[in-house]
Amino acid sequence: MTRSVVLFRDLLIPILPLAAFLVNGLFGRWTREKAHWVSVPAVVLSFLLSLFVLKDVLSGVNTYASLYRWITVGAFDVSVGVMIDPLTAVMLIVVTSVSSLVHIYSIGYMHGDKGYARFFAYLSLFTFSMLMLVLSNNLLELFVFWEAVGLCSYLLIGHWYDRRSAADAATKAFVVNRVGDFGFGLGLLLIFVTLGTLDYQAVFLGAKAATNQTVDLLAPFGGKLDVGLVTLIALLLFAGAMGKSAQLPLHVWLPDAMEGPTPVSALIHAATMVTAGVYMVARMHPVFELSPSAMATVAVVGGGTAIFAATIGLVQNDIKRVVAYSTVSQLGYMFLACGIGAYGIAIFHLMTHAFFKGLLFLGAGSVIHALSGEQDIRKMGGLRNKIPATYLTFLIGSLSLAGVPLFAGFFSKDEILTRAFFAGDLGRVLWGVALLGALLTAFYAFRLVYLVFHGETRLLPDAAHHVHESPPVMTVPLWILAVLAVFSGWVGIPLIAGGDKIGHFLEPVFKGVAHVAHADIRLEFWLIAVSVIVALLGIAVADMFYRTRPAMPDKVASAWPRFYSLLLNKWWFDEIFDWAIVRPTRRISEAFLWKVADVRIIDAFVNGVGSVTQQAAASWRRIQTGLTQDYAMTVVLGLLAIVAVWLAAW
Amino acid sequence: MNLDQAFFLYFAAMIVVFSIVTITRKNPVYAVMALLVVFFHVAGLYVLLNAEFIAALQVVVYAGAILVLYLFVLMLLSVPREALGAAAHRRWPVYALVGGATTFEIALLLARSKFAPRPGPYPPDVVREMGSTQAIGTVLFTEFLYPFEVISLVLLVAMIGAIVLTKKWTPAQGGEEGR
Amino acid sequence: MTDLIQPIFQTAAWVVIYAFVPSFIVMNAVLIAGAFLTYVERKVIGHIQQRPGPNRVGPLGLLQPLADGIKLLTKEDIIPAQADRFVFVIAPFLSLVPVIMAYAVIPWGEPTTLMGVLPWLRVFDGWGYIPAAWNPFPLVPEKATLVISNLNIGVLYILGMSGLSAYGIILAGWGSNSKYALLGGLRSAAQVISYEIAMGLAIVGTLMLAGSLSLVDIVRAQESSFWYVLAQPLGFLIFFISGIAETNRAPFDLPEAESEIVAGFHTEYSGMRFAFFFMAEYGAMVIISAMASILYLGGWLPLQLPIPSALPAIGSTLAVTDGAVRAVNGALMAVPPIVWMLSKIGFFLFVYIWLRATFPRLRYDQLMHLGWKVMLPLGLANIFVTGLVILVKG
Amino acid sequence: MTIPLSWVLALSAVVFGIGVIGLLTRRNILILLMSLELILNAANINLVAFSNHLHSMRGNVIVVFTIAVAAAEAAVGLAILLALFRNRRTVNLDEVREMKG
Repeated sequence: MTRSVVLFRDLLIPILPLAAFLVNGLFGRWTREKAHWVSVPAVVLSFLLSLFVLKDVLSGVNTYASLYRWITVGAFDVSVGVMIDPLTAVMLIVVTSVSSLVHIYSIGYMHGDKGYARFFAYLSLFTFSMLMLVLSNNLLELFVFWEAVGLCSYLLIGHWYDRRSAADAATKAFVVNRVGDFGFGLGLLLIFVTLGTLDYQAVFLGAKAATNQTVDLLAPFGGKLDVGLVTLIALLLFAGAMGKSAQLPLHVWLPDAMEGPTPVSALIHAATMVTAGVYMVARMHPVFELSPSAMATVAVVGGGTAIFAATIGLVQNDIKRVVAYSTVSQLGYMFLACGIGAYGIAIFHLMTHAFFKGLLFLGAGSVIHALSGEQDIRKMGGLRNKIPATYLTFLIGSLSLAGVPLFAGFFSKDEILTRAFFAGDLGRVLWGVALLGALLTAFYAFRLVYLVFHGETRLLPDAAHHVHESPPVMTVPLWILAVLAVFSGWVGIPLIAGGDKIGHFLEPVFKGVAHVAHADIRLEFWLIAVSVIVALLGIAVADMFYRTRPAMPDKVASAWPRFYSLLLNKWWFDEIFDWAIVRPTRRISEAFLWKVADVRIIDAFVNGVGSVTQQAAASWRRIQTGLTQDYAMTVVLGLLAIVAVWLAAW
Repeated sequence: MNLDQAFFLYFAAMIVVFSIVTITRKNPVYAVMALLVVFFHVAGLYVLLNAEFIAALQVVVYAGAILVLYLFVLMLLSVPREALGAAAHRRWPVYALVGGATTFEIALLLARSKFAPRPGPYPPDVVREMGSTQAIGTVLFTEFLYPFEVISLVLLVAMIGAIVLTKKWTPAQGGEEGR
Repeated sequence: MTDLIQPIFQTAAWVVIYAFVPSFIVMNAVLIAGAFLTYVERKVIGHIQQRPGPNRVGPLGLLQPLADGIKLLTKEDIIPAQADRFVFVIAPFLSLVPVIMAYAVIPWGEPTTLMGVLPWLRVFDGWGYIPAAWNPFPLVPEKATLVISNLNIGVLYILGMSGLSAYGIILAGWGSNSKYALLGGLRSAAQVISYEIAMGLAIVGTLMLAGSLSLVDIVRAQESSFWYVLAQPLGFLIFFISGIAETNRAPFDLPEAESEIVAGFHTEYSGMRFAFFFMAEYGAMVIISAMASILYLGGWLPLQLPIPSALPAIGSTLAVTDGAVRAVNGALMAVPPIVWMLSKIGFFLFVYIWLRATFPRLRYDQLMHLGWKVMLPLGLANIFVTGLVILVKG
Repeated sequence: MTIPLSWVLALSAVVFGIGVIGLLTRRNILILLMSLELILNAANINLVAFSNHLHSMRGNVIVVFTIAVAAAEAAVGLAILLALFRNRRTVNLDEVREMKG
C-alpha cells in the first residue's frame, strides 16, 4: 500500500465515528431506535482499522503527517496533522475497543430512552474527539480535542437534562475542568511564546534548549520569584491534566459525573477521557523530564490522590460512586508512575485499568439495570444467583482491581509499586502510601462485591420481583471485557519473569528517559510478595467485615465517628469549595456585577444605541422613496460624481 | 473616407436614431420593433469590426430569442392601451438632464483618453484567416473555460427562477394561492 | 473627380456582379419555385387521396399557380378598422424577408464556369474599349461557386434568419387585433422558439464532424468522408422533425389550425399580403430541405455506391463485381451537381407533402411535450455521444 | 480600411446615454428593460471595438458572456414583470412602491 492509502486508512479511524455522529446528530429524528445501526458499525470498523495500525507500528512503521494548514497568523503557524507511534497505537486500541463494547452495551442499556439517537450521536462524537486527541501531532490540535471531549462529557453527563442533579453535575464537571484548562491554556501560550511552535517534535527539541531560562512570576507586582521556565510550563500543563483526570483538588466533578448514563461513566469517566491527562503527561514527558520539581509534584499529587480517593471509597454507599472514587484513586497511581518516570508503566496501567474499570462500570450498570435503577448498595445484597453473569464478570473486575496475581491489574499496579520503591527517597515514601492505597483498594473492591452480591437480600420487596439478568447485548461486552481484564495484563509480565512486552513496545516513545535499573531481583520478588499479601489482606478484611461479621463496620464507624463522617462527607471538599469560592463569587455578582455593571452601565449603553438608531432612522428613511428609478438615479449620480472627480484630477 | 467608414457612419446613424425611437415610443410594440432595427445594425457593426461570430450571436440570441421573448410577454400581458397612462414620469426632464450630463462626461473622458495599440496574438488578418468563430472558441475554451461553466450555471438558475416566478401555484402544490 | 468616382464605380460594379445579380436570380427562382410548389402539393395530395387535383388551367393544370397569383393580385386589400395599420402592413414583409435572406448562404453546386458564360464575360476585358481602371470585368472570376455568399458562419446565419421568422407571425397576430390571430401568433412564436433550440442542437452534431460553420465546407467535409446521415441518423431525424415544426407545417401546423382558430395569424389577411405569408412558408420549406440535403445528404455531391471489395466484412459475400459498381458510380458522377442538389431538395419537399397527407395534427400540449421533453434531450444526448466518439477515435 | 477607435467609442457613449435616459425617465417596465439592453449593447460595442483594436479575443469572449447574462436578465426580468402584472394589473414602475420607507 502506498503512503497516501495508509494515511487515508488511518484517517478513517476518526472519520467513521464522526460520520456516525453527523448522521445521528442531523437525522436523529429519522434514525431514532435504529441509531445504533449507524454508530456501532462505524466504531467497530474503527477498531478493526486500529488493529491494522497496531500491526504497522509493531513492524516499526510510524506516521507523521500534516494534513491541512489550519491557522497562519504571522509567526503562528499550526497545522492539523496526525502522529502515530506506539503510544498512539496503544491509545487507539484502548479507545476503539472500549468504545465499541460500550456502544454495543448501550443498545441494551439505553433501550427505550427518548434521547436514544442523541445519546449515540454524542457517544460517537466523543469517540471521534478522543481519537483525534490521541492522533494529533501538535499541542493546539490536542487542546481543541481536549476541549471537545470535555464538551462531550458535559453533554453526556447531562443526558437526562430534565433531572436537576444531572444538569448540575454536568455544569460542575464543565466548570471544574475549565479551572484546569485555564492552566493548560496558559501553558500552551507560554510554550508558544518561548519556543515559537506548538508542534510536538519541535517543542521537545526546543524545550531542552530552554532548560536554564527562568521566569520572574512576581515581576508585575515589583517582587521577585524566579521559577524555572520549563518547570512552570510543566506545572501549567499538569494543571490541565489534573482537571481532566480528576486529581486532587480538582477531583470533585468526577463522582458527580455519575449522574450520566452508566455506559458514559464506563467509557468517558473511567476508560478514556479521564486518562487523557495521563496520556498528555506521557506525551509531553520530554518537557516534564527536564524539571525534577515538576516530576515530584506529579508524583506527590498522584500518590496523594491515590490514597485520598481510596479512603473516601471505603464508606460510600452509591455503587457508581464507589467505582468512581476508585477511578480517581487509580488515576492517582498512573500519575504516580508518570512522576517517577515510569511512563510505559503508566500507560500499561492506563490500558489494564480501562478494561477492568470499564468492566466494573458496565457491571455496575448491569446491576442497576437489573434493579430498575437502584444504586444504593445498602438496598442490594444476595444478587449472586439472580444475575450470575454480571456477578462473575464483576468479580473478575474486582479481582483485577484489587491486584490479585494473574489478573491484569496485578501486573500493572505491582510494577508501579516496584518502580516507586526503586525511585529514591520520595519514591520510598510514595511506595508506602501506594501500598496502603492498594490495601484500601482491595478492601473497598470486595466490600462492594460482598454487599451487592453476597449475604441476605436487602432489596425493597417490589424491586425484588423484577430482578432479571441483562440481555446478551449487555452481557457479551461484559464477558469480552472480563477476558481482557484478565489477559491484557499478560503483555506486561514483569522482567523477572522474562516479559514486559509492552515496555519494549513503548520504549521508542520514551527512549530519552533514564532507565531505572532493577537493583536486585530478590528484593523485587519480595516486593511483589508484599503487594500480593496486602491485596489478599484487604480482601480478607472485607470478607470479615461484610460476610463473616456484619456488625464490624458499624462498630468501627462508631469507634472513630469524626473520621467516619470525614470520609463519608468526602473530606468536606464540596463544602470548602462552596464556602471559599462559590459564595463569595455569588455575593460579588449580585451586589456589583448585576445591579451596577449590568443594569446601569451595559444595559444603558445598549438601550442608548438602540434609541439613537431609531431616531436617526426616523429622519433618514424619507430618502427611501420606494421608486426604483430614484435608486437608479442615485447610481447615475454616483457615476456622474466619480467621472467628474476623475476628469477634474486629470 | 473608405467603404468601411461609410458603412460605419450608416450603421451608427441608424443605431442612434432607432435607439432614440426605442425609448420614446409610448406603445412598447413599436419600441420592440425599433430595438430590432438597432440590434441588426449593431450586428452589422460587429461584422465591420471583424467579429462575425458575435454578429451572428447578436442576431440569433438578441433578435431571435430575447426580443421575441419581450414581444411574447407583451402579447401575454395584453395591457389595454388606456391603462398605460403617461409615457414618462413627472420629473423626467430632470432625470433626462442628469443622464445626458453623465453621457457627456463619459464622452469627455473617452475623448481625453489615449488608447495605445498593444498588439495581441489576434491581429485582424489572422482573425479573418482563421475565422472569428475559431479564434473565439480557442480563447473561450481554454482561458475562459471556468467562467464559461459559471455562465451556464447562471443561465440555468435564471431559467429555473423564471419558471418558479411565473408558475401558477395551486393550493394542492403547497403554495400560496394566486402567487 | 476620377479619384472619387472610380472607386464608387468599382464598388458598385462589385456589388452588382457579386451580390445583385446572383441574388436576383436566386430570389426569383425561389419565388417561382414556391408558387409552383403549391401546385405540386395539391397535385400530390390529390393523388394520395385518389382524386386528380387541379387539372383545369393549362395542360395537367400546370398554369394553376399563375391563375392563383392573378387572383391574389386583383383581390381587394382589406385592413381591419381596429388593426394597428403600421404593424399590420409590415408584418407580411417581416415574415418573407428573413426567408429570402436565408438563401444567401445556400450553396447550390460546385465551382463552375456557368457553361462558359464567365470566361466569355472576361473577353470584354481584352477588347480595350474600356480604360483599365473603369473595367468591371476583371472582377469576374474564371469559375464561381454557386452560392451568393460563402459566409464562414453560414449555419448560424440560417438559424438567425429562421428565428426572425417569428416576428412576422407574432406581429401579424398582434397587429390584426383579433383573438384568433393573436392566439395563432402566440402559438407560432412559442413553437418556433422551442423547436429552434432542438434544431440547433441537432445541427451541432454535424458541425462537430465537419469542424466548420460554413455550408460549403460542410459539403466538402462530406466529400472526403461520407454523408453525415450515416453518422448522425438521430441528429438527422431531430433536425428534419424540428424543421417541419419550425416551418409550421403539418402535422405541426397549429398556428393555422383552421378547426380551432380559423386560419391563425393570417385570419385577417387577404390578397397579396396573404400571399406573402404563403410564399414565406414555402420558401422556408425549401430552406429546410436544402439544409437537410447539405448537412446530412452531402449537398450537391453525387451518390456513390461503396466498392464491394473495400467493405471489410460483407464485401466478399456480395455477388457484385467492383467493376460494375465503378461503372454505376461513374454514371452517377456524370449528373451535374446542381441536379443532385435540386433532386435532394425535391425529395425532402415530397416528404413534406407526404407527411401532411398522412399525419393528423398534434395537440398543443403534445407539441410542446415533443419539443421540450423528447427532441431537446435527444439532441443533447446526440451531441454527447458524438463528442464521445470523436474523443475516442481521436 | 479601418474604422477609428474613437468613432466607435463615441457611438457607444451615445447609445449608453440614450439607454440611461430611457432607464431614468420611462414608466413602462418593458421599455426600462429595453433600455437596459441598449446599455448592454453599448458596452458590447466597446468590448468588440477594443478587442479589434488590441488584437485580442478576450473582448469578444466577454461579449459572449454578456449576451448570456442579458438572456438570463431578460428571462428573470420578464418573469417578474408577469408576476407583477398578475397581482397588480400594472406595468408601470412608479405604481409599485412597497419599499417606501
